[in-house]
Amino acid sequence: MLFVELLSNLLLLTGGFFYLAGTVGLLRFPDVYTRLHTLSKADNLGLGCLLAGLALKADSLVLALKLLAIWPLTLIASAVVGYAIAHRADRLGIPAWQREKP
Amino acid sequence: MIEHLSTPLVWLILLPLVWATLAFCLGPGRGALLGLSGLGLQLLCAILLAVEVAPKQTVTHLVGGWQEPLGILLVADGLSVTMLLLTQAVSLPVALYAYSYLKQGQHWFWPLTGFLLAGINGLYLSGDLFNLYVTLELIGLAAVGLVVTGGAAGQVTAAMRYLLASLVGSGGFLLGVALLYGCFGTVSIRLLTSLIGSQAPLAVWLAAAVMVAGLLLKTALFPFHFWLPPAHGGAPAPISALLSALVVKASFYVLLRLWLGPFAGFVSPLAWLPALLGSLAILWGGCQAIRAERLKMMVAYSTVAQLGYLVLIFPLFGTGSHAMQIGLLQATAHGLAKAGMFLAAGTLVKASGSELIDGIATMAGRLPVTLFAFGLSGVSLMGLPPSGGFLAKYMLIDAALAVGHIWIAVIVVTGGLLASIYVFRVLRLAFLGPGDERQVALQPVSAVMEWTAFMLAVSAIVLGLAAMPLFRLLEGVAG
Amino acid sequence: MSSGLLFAAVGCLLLVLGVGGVLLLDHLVRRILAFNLMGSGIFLVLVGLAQRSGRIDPVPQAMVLTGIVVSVAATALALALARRRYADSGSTTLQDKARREDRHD
Amino acid sequence: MTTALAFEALLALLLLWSAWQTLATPQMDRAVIMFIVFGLLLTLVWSRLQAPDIALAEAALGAGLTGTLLLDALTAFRQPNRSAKHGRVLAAFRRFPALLALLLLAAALLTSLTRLPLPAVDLPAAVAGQLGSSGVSHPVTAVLLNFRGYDTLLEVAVLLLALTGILAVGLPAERPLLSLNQLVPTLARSAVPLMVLAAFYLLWAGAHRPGGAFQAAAVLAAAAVLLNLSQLQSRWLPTQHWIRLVVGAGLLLFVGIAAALLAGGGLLRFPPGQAGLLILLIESGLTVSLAVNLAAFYLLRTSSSGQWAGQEDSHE
Repeated sequence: MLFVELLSNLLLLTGGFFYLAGTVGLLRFPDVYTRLHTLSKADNLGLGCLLAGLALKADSLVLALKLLAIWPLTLIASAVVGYAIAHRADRLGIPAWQREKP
Repeated sequence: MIEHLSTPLVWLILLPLVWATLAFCLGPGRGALLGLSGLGLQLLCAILLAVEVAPKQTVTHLVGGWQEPLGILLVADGLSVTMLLLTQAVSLPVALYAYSYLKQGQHWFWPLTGFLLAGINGLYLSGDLFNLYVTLELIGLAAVGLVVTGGAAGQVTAAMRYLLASLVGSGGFLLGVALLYGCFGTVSIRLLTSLIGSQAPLAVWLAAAVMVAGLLLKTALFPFHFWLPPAHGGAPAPISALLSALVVKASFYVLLRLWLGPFAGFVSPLAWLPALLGSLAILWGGCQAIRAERLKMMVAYSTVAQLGYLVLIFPLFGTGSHAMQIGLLQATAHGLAKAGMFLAAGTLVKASGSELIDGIATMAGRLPVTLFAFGLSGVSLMGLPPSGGFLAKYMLIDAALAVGHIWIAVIVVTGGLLASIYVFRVLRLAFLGPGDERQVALQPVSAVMEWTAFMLAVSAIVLGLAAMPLFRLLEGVAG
Repeated sequence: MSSGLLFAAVGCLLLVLGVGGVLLLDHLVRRILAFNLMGSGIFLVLVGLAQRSGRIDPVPQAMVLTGIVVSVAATALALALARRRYADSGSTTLQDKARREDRHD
Repeated sequence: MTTALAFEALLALLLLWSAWQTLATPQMDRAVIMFIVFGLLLTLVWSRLQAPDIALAEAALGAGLTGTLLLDALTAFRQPNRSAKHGRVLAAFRRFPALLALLLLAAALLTSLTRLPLPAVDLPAAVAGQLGSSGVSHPVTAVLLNFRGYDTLLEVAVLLLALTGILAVGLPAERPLLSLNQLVPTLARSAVPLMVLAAFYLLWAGAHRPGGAFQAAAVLAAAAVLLNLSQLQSRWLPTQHWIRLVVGAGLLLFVGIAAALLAGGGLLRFPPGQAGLLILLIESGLTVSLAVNLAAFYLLRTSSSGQWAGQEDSHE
């Protein structure tokens, strides 16, 4: 049990770290494409770690599976949205971050 | 089982909901016959309810069968029945007029009117503050939808302004509901009335303040009237009639209920405040009506002024005078007269093709019935005998002098003089306007349009002669 | 301080911010946004005050559900009016047109 | 406890910040995005207040659908962000009397919160006491559909009324969507069946746990909007009569059941034995008609170019 508890806490901390890194990147990176990386890579990895950590703490198997089911849905959504934003930015021909939406 | 099914009180809410939904399903411009027959049944229900209420003072209906803090109570007493009768009695002739005025077309008059009436009837019957909020929103959105009927750009702007004012007003009301619920754990008006004493905590004072302010905004009492003239003056005539005669009365009714119900314990020393605003409304609205160039704008400003009389009764509550009777008589007389006047104005505008007051010169000989209706409505608005408006104003002056509020009497007389100036200005033009070179061909108008306006105006006069049944209905109402 | 009371206080501030926005701002979409802020503030006061002792109260929760649906309906109607106004006059505010008329007169 | 309170204080600050940004940020599109952020933060607040039903409704309706409608409206305005004029929120707020009144109101409200009386009526206990005979086991659904079902009936009428009002105002013509890439339709194809499934789950779950007709309808409406955004579903036309029929049918079903129950002694007076079934019937009808109603707020447009449906009117 102790091992599971330890692993869960480690995962939560790791998740928090990746979220922090993603947020710093979002604030500090120069243009839209690089910022998309922070959202679609760092944040998703952070989310995965958080969900895995929480699933280990869950009371029932059903709850753990529900928590883990969030991850693939978010991955699909962020992949599509990241692509859509990048595609649109490319079509607009402006690499600089001017507007979030057309 | 049959007696359960035939509760007129409930059908007054369900009927308009049903015919409005059916008219919506039928599509734009459709549903007139549904609406008219529904309105006829509603009038019947209102009369049945009045017969039921008269001996018993109140009739109640527990929705869902749940007792009060849990469920919603529908209450009909003399006050609500009077307003219900006025609502159905005005909306049926106005709907007949609209049937002739709007014809078939891309408008949504019937469903919007149905929802409006469902909201108004629901409001008069509701004994629950949150339920009142929902009915207020129903009325507000329906009225805004009606204002844009016809689709001119000016109407869209007026409707937008109206919507924002209406939403802020009901927002204030809902905030008050939230504060009251936080303090007492219920939104039932009856329970709150017994729970709130004269020592109200700050939150209750604030609730009263924001609710009264919100309702005054929706009633368009000076200085919250800014949205009313463009909305009421710009909409097609039958819609202006509904809005001026009925819609603003609904929020005034809620104000009256709160003032005499839950807040009665601590607001009465402040009764001069609404009365002061009412006096300013009478003077300001009268002056603006005199200055107006467009006929319907003049009638709309007249509404601003006439709403002032309604709140003049507030200092008279608890002085032993018949303040409630006066207020209700004024509301009823104004409802009938103003509906008649807007319909007559609409006929004049449609016939002459001009929206300006100058456009109706020498119309008297050509549309005598309509001009007569306009004049009779004006008689009631001015307060000349033997109209309902006269009786209300006479009783108001009498009651004000009896308790020493001379200023109220002065305001009422001044308001009557202002009203006579703007009414006679129109009538003088119509009878003695500049010569024959202005004779333009009149658009044909249907007899229905002429006679519905006439009927409403005549009822406003007759009300002055036959006000006793109304007073008897109101005997049981606290006031 | 319970979380109910905390969020009721936040609701009061949101409400005042929203009312100020509806009354004082120009752009119609901004005023519609402000109306939504005002509504959210009132909803927070309703539920927050009722649950200030920490106990769940389903009645204001159900009322807020009703309120949210009503404000979505009002927002949709208001946006339709704002778009119509823009299509008619090219203006995104209520005041612009009057000012323009004044200048022409 | 202190950690929770610290988190809530942070949440409160973020909420106020996003609300301020919504009103103060110069560009309109940014303001709408900030409003959506505000809605998502508010969702968190509702779950902190143990109100998962409201959290679901806020996420789906308050932030989701309202945000979509707002963004859609902004693209219709087709004008550059006139930040110079509309960005000066401070200048607008500098109208002193109004500002002073607002500050006084805020101060009075906050003061009143510190001296509230104890509620005299214990409504939660009353709800808990009658929950057994309401036909459902989730208290919020019991209040919404049974104890205060009359409010909900009128609320459904408000939604239908808003749609009527929009039709009366007139509908803008549909514009072609600007960008199209292949991934969004793929997402929609895989997400929409899941959304429909989730909607029916919410409808079914509403009887005993958070969920219900309104949340389910919001998810279905969102699915329809997503299909439109990925160009798998064209806009709806006002001439498509089925839209009005479906929307009207839900309200008529509700009114019909309410009126039929009059025979049993009162409006909406559910017989305890059949209450659960009748509530499920009403909610099923509402889910479909409310979904169409909400989706129509976004999808209903005329197809002809530049014409407003409400303009050609015959009253004069």
